[in-house]
Amino acid sequence: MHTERRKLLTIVAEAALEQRMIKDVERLGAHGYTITAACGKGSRGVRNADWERNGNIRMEVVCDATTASAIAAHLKEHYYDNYAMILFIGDVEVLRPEKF
Amino acid sequence: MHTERRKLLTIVAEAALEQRMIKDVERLGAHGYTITAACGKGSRGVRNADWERNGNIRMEVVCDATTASAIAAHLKEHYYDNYAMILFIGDVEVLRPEKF
Amino acid sequence: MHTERRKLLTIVAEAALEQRMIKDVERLGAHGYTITAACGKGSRGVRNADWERNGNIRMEVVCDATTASAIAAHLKEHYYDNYAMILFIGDVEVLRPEKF
Amino acid sequence: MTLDPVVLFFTLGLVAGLARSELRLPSAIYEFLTVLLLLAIGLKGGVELSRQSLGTLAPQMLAVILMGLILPLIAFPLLRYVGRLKRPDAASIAAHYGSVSVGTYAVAVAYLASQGVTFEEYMPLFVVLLEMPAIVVGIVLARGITRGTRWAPLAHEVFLGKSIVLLTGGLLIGWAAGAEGIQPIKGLFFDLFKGVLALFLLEMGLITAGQVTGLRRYGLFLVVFAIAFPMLAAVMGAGLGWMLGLSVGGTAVLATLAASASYIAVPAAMRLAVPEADPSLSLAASLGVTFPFNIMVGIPLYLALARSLHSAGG
Amino acid sequence: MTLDPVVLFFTLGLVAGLARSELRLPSAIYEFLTVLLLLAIGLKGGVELSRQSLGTLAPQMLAVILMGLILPLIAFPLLRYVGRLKRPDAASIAAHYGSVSVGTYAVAVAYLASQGVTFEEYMPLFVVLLEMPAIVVGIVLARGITRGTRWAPLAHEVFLGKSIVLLTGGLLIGWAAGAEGIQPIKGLFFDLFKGVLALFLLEMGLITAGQVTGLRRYGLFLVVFAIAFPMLAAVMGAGLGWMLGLSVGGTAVLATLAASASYIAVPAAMRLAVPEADPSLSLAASLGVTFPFNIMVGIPLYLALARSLHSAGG
Amino acid sequence: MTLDPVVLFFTLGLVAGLARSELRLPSAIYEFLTVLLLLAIGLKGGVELSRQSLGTLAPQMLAVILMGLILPLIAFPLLRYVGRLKRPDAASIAAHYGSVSVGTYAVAVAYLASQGVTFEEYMPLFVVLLEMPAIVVGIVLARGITRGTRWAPLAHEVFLGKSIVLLTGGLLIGWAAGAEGIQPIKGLFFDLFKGVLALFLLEMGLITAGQVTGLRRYGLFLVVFAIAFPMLAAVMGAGLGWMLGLSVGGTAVLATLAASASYIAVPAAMRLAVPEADPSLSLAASLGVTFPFNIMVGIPLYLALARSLHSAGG
Ligand SMILES: Nc1ncnc2c1ncn2[C@@H]1O[C@H](COP(=O)(O)O)[C@@H](O)[C@H]1O
Ligand SMILES: Nc1ncnc2c1ncn2[C@@H]1O[C@H](COP(=O)(O)O)[C@@H](O)[C@H]1O
Ligand SMILES: Nc1ncnc2c1ncn2[C@@H]1O[C@H](COP(=O)(O)O)[C@@H](O)[C@H]1O
Ligand code: NA
Ligand code: NA
Ligand code: NA
Repeated sequence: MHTERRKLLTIVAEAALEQRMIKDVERLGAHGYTITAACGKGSRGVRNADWERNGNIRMEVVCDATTASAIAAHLKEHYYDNYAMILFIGDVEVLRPEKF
Repeated sequence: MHTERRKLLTIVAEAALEQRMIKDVERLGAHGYTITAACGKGSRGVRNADWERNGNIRMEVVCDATTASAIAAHLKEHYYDNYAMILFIGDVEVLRPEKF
Repeated sequence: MHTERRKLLTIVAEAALEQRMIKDVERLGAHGYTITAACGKGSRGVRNADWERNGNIRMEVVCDATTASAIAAHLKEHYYDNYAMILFIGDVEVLRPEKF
Repeated sequence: MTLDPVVLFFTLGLVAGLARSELRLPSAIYEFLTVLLLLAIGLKGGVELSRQSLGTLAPQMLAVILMGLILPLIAFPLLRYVGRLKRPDAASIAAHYGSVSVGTYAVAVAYLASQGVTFEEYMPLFVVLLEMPAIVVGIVLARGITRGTRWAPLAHEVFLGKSIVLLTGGLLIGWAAGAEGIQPIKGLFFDLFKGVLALFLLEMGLITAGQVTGLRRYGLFLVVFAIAFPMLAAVMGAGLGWMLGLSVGGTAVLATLAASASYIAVPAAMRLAVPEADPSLSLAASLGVTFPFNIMVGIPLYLALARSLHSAGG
Repeated sequence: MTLDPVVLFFTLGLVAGLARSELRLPSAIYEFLTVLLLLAIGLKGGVELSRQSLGTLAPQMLAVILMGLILPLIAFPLLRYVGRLKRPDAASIAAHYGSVSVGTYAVAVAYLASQGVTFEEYMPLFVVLLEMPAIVVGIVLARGITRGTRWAPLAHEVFLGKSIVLLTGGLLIGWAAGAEGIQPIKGLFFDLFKGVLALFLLEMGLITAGQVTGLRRYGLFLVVFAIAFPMLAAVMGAGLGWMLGLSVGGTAVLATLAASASYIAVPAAMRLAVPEADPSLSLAASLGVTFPFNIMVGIPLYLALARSLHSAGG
Repeated sequence: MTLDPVVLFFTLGLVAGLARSELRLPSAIYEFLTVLLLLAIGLKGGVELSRQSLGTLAPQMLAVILMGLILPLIAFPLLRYVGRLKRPDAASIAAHYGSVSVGTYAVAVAYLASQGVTFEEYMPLFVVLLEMPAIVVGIVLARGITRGTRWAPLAHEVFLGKSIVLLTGGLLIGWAAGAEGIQPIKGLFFDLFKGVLALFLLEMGLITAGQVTGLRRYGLFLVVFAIAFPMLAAVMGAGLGWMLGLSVGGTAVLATLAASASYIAVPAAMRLAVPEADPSLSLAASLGVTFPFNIMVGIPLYLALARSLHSAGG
């Protein structure tokens, strides 16, 4: 079965950023995204969802390498200083390259 | 510490498919699966969980390459045309190869 | 944009272990972690969250290779015999290596 | 025509949703409210049922099921040939409109109460009876009888779906426990009913807002159908209620059931049996247009209709 | 022996679950109902407690704790030598049956109310006292006293677990606020109690169904034990209640507490302290057999037992 | 000064949280309770509003808004120059304290009721009016007017945030439906109010415990400010209430509103508009110190203050 390589960009950030991150990734060329609720801990301390929007979201974007680094660069520039956020990029195989 | 390579197959699809996807992956040889609730957006528009079964599920299956492509092929054939679904495959190291 | 390689360690285990796993990964050198609620099935049967702490958690840790295998070894030794748990390790690129 | 206060909560949700407010009820709470409404409606019906004889009910039940079979048969050609919709879409939408919406039923009950109009309280039985038949018709319309549909999983999906299980369960418990047996649990199920309905409608308003925005894509026909067909169906429902000798209130409720379109049981069943039908199309119609129309405009009309029928028919 | 309406909700859940219905209450709602039940039970007990003197309570409290220590010591040999279970499994199950189930207590209270039988309302105090001792015994049985168990995290797990915190908290608040202090919050905690219990039992039925299907694996002995031991324990509990001079209702409640098996506090504690014990084994017994047996058959039996004891003992 | 029973639930949560109990209400339930409280408060206010003439309200409304603008202007210099906090932190905290906490308002209402003190029941209107102004001031203090803030998304965030939408929606519905229109839904919104508040406070206690542990990091000044400033603000609020000719109860409520610090609307807005401000700093103060201080110590003080003012002012 024929597959092609794409990048899987995973972003974990504070839930308050959800709407803005969605706008950003779509504007920067992602054809879709998947979000799950998450909690966790990092340099900005513990973040858990059990009150208001104090939790994290975990966003995944499957896209080509250029889009991935464009998004990564944008997020780093706009959010890293003031918001709880990390991101990492991995390699994945997809069936319908045209979708991503 | 000795590890072995396996495939990590990740499927994001509309929640209505959950039971059928579980049946499928088990029948096709997966020894287990992990499911998390998700929302997202793709070619079939926004899908969020805040009413009935309108959300997505995110299913992960760790298995060998053959099983992975068998599942991928099956899902593509049966669901891609009429359902919201994507899948992607990555490489992972596992400790107990016999489990997967 | 400059990135560096790190390991992405993913652990799926029964929710009852959450607090102990958090203690363990931090003690073994992880700088953070991300947790999402999950359900699933494996050699110890179906685990779903719809009652008490009968569900699973899915923990992700981005760290260097040594930390990853240290955590993996520790978890294998202490929990594999008596608890529902799997783990797998993948490769990811990160922007701020100093964080992980 | 004054709005029942509960409907104001729907309006609040609708306005907030259209204004893109972040307001949302957690899905767990929406589920909780649905469960409470379904059980409360079932229980009320069951208590009343224990006072009825099957002899008087049987003919009414048959007539109601018949209506559930006929309505989609009328809707289908309109959708297929007037609206030029693809066959599976036309069949799926027909099934939605042949079936019923419990939320709409609940608003009708609240409205009649606020108007001091009584009705045959065993009517939740009809709600249960009306969910299923239209689904079968819809599937046959989409597939034809020839091509084998796998009915087993489907029957399972529908009969064991949340709404039928809770309504039927409530009916049976209410019927078994009777009026005084239910007393100890009326605090949760009956005293809170209207408040729970108000919250439920708040969320429905938010959900509807999401559908409305999608409507543009589907063009005028769908909107017209989603308003015109319910009124047509209401006339049939009212007529049937009158022929069955139901009270004015009962006639209005049956008209409302005929006019209401499903947005829970049927979408799930269609997704399973007619996957090639676009689910957003039928939801936009039933949730985005018909549900708000019925609870804000339709129900009072249907009561007026029932009144005139009865005064005419003497 | 007529079923209390709330038990019908359990039956509904059980049947729906066995029929593989998709029906489920969201876990957040299940949590919510549990919190409401635990607080309501605690509050009721606390209000009554404020009317009691420690002098009269102290001996009863000691006797009840003693019962909690003895019950698992009787259960263990049966499980280990008659049932041939592995040592950790036998010890873990013994702990489950020495401890109590708040859900079962709630059903007993509802049943006595529907039968017009009164009881010592400070009994939630006994529920709290009975949760802990059996856990300690179970751990010692599994490990022996020699091998050091890390007790600190364990005590934390149990004493600060949801059920003890909410029961004790409720007791203290009820005790501090007294009957009229509680008035303003009785709308939520007391007027809704039976309705909340009904919903809780609906979900318990669904959960039980999941356990029942797993029972086959564990063979007949476990099923027999899960019915026979509660009845034996009930006799001891009733006897103790009678010796302590409790009313008929109080005797029946203590019998029920003895007969009930934990499915919240103990499983969590055992997972932590005796991980090699198979949790699905003890849950299958306590949730899959004992809980349904107690609420559907046991409780009425235990009341009858209490009655005969008192009429005999005069 | 006896604690209102609902406050005992806060204490329970606080103690359980500090003892690291696993107890937690699911976030969906916390959301649910918040929605119920906001709507109930809005509805009560709206019903009363329908009895008032705009003529009498307008001046009071203006005065209250003015207070919302002045309070942060007093807080800022204290935080910036006495506390030596960074500009954005000082501005953000000032905004928190200029705005209001609905939870604190609810406790004040419950306390007055338990003390048999009446007040102007349209006061929820003031809660709505007080949420916004301090936010604007805070942003200007952080940014200066020169540097263009993107106000549009911000206004959207605040005006369409959960709390303002539900309070305003409740006010409008209560105003439109009037006292008898609300009757059918009072079961859920009014009869359960104090119970819902009790559960809400239980969770608030658990949350507060989490904040308290973080307090150490921020040093003494923040703690002192979080107690002293509310008392100062309360004096101003009481004075204003007295000048506006409010009743003793109304004066106490306005003092409470002035003393309360936001922990819902403002944090969200500040995160958006002043991201460089450390959110944990302002939450530690408003949730970790001010909220518990107000509900356990402050509110009774503010009532006493209002009483003496009125007896003095005759
Ligand atoms: N090393 C890590 N591994 C996995 N997740 C992390 C790691 N560091 C941070 N996170 C996640 O990213 C969120 C924000 O990180 P930070 O900005 O460092 O507070 C945290 O709340 C965690 O959920
Ligand atoms: N490029 C993408 N990256 C991540 N997730 C995606 C992407 N495209 C689609 N998805 C997810 O897959 C679901 C179904 O996709 P679709 O069938 O394209 O609507 C969406 O609701 C998303 O949750
Ligand atoms: N092959 C697999 N692929 C994905 N997840 C798995 C797999 N096997 C087990 N899991 C997850 O790990 C949990 C514990 O596995 P086990 O210890 O085998 O019961 C299961 O409940 C699943 O959520
Ligand atoms: Na219909
Ligand atoms: Na017991
Ligand atoms: Na204030």
